[in-house]
Amino acid sequence: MSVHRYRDGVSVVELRGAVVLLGRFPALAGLDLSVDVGETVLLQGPNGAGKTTLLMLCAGLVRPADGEVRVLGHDLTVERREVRRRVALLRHGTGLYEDLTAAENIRFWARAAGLGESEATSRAASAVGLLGLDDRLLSRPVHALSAGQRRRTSLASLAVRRPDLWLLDEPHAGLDQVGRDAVDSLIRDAVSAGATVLVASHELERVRSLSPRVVTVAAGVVVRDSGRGGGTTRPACTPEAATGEAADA
Amino acid sequence: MTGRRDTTGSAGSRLLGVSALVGVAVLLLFAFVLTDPDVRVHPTTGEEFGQFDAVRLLYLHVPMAVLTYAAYILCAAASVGYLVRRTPWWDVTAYAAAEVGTVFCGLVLVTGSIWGRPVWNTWWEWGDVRLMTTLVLFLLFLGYLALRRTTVDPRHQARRAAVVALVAVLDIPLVNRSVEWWENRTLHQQSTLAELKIQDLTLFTLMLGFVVFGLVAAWLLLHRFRVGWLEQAAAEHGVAMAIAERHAELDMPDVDAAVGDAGDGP
Amino acid sequence: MTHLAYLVAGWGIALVVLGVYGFGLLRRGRRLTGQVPAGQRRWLTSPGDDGRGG
Amino acid sequence: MREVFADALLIAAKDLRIEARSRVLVNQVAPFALLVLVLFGFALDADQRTLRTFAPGLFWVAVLLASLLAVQRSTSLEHADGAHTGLRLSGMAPSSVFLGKAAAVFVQLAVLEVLLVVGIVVLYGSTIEDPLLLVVSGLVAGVAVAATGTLYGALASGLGVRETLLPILLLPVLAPVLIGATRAFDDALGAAAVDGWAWLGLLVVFGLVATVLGALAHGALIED
Repeated sequence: MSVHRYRDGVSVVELRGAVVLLGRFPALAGLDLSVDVGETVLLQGPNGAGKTTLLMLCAGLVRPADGEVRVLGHDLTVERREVRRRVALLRHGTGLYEDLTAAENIRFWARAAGLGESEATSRAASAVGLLGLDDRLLSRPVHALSAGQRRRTSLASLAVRRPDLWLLDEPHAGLDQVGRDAVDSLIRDAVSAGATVLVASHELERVRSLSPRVVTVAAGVVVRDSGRGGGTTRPACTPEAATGEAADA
Repeated sequence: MTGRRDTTGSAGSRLLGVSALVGVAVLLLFAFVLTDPDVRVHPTTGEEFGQFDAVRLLYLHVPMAVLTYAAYILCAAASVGYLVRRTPWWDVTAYAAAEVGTVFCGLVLVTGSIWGRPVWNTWWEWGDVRLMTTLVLFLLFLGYLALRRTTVDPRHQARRAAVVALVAVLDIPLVNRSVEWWENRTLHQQSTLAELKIQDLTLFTLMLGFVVFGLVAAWLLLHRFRVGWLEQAAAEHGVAMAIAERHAELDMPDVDAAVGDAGDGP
Repeated sequence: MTHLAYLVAGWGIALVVLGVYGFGLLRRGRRLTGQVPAGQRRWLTSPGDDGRGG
Repeated sequence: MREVFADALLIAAKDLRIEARSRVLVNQVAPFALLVLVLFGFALDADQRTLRTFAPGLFWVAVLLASLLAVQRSTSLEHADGAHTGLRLSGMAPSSVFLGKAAAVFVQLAVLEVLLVVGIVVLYGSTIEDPLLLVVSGLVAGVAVAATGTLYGALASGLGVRETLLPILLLPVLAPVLIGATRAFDDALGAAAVDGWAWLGLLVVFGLVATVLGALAHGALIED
């Protein structure tokens, strides 16, 4: 079942002094972060701290202006296409086509990931089951679905790709209990299959049940890091401005 | 060398600027005083005909037209350079060439129209190949400059602009072909000089026009490049300061509160 | 001189526009130099003009 | 290479299926194009002889204006809910995405052209003298417009001003297509004595250049 093609213990995400500019604004201002295979990392921090940009960077969607950035063993300043194929990114947009049905969307994204007919069908079936989507719901066009149903459809369209790295931006926001449970089971399933998960979320209690490592981001740098396993505090590599804070934790 | 440091001038550019200004003065002298008007005598009727003094627009219009095309070709070449090398130097060069080229192109259209009125008896001639090609080129590069003025990540913009410049210049032969076949007529001299009563001095003045407007274009290009380079440098400087500002945000008291419990809503 | 109005218009517009554009470039440059540290104004770092001060 | 075309087919099928469901072309773009024909009729004083003479040009102006809407719709499909991010993460070659989206726009333009030919025959009284030339030049010009439009749609995408920027970027580039296709139709509709087949060559060259350049440049435009 495991789909990753690198040795255990190798960093999936390895950022040193990463700077990302949105226009002229440094959304990430020299961020350091190292994530190992199979970890579940919760990114927390105030709005505008750079959490979403960090996820975009890890997906290979934005180019670092400075720093060293390696994801899944690839240097993102050079090779991003290979990384992109192996990550799944959930953002505020669902990435679905409104006029197609949920089933058609999931199928399209499976085929777009390069899967053949039969492979696409079987993977779609298992993703649909995992997220609790039934046939009645699958045959409706996306514009006739509720926000929670769309989110689950969107996650299913990502799950068919069996990514090595999940990047989830506020996956629980605006969902009912069914939806939240579906997200949690998806994350557990991904981790048990050997994938790595980065979740940016404000819903700490929800994500804590997955016993993640908690990384706090503020002003484009990491200011606090609970370390692997979620228990111990380890000093984060941050500029002087931040070290005082990290020690307080 | 004045040693002033608050301008985009340098010793070289000042020399260039002064020669361009002197050149314009000399060119005016040649174009208006030393050369004769175009007056030809009909071999049988003895009637006088020709462009008379309107021919003096030749020394202005033709060099600028050639320089327009040169500037746009430079722009396309620099755009290719940018797409290959991806360094700001090429991007700034392409932008500078496009802007200077468009100023020249606009003037070519205006002076051409002014020249056409007395000589062709019309302000505008649909179907004239060079006129229509130049007009389409002008419109294409207005689009290019509009794209340049949209606010977007500078790297995206450089790439988009490079593609637009490339398409624009590749489009030119097609526009030219299509207009040529469209209305098989042109009012432009087949060879500009063949029809005129050519004197050595006319030819010399035209060549002088090429040199002088070439100097003017070079000076404009140099300064436009430096302005573009400064814009980039200023932006980079601004980014360094913005990063410092972001780090300073961490010292502010409200960040600590927000970090402490991040449950401050979506 | 025949066609004087056309000549004045043609040459006048061309020279005025080029002059205004060139002057505008100088002003834009002047405004921008203030925002850039001297070391990055590369055309000023020629020998004997080391870019200090400003 | 086969993969590129398979992926392009996937994208085109997806876009056309969306069109089949949403009917934006049928309900909005086609009526707009016909409306343009009617407005020309009003503006040119409803003299059918004049209209017949100018029918080829009016036809292609209507196609170009409608193509702006079709291209904008094609790009907004991807940008409405972040699907373009998914395409970038899918691992598909950017040229596949370009070819697929251009193909879908082309099919829609072809349908539109059929409607507009009926429109000029009925409204302007045009007669079809050379059906083969009409079809071939209509299709080739459609390829040229679809490829160029898709390239510029990608170029203007993600900009806040894309609705206003797209026309001023796209229409001047298409000037040779307008001239060439109009002349070919002049011949095919017997509106003017020109050699329409000669013009087809120009359209073919334009279509080829636009398609190849678009497929090559699309990657540079949609990458980060």
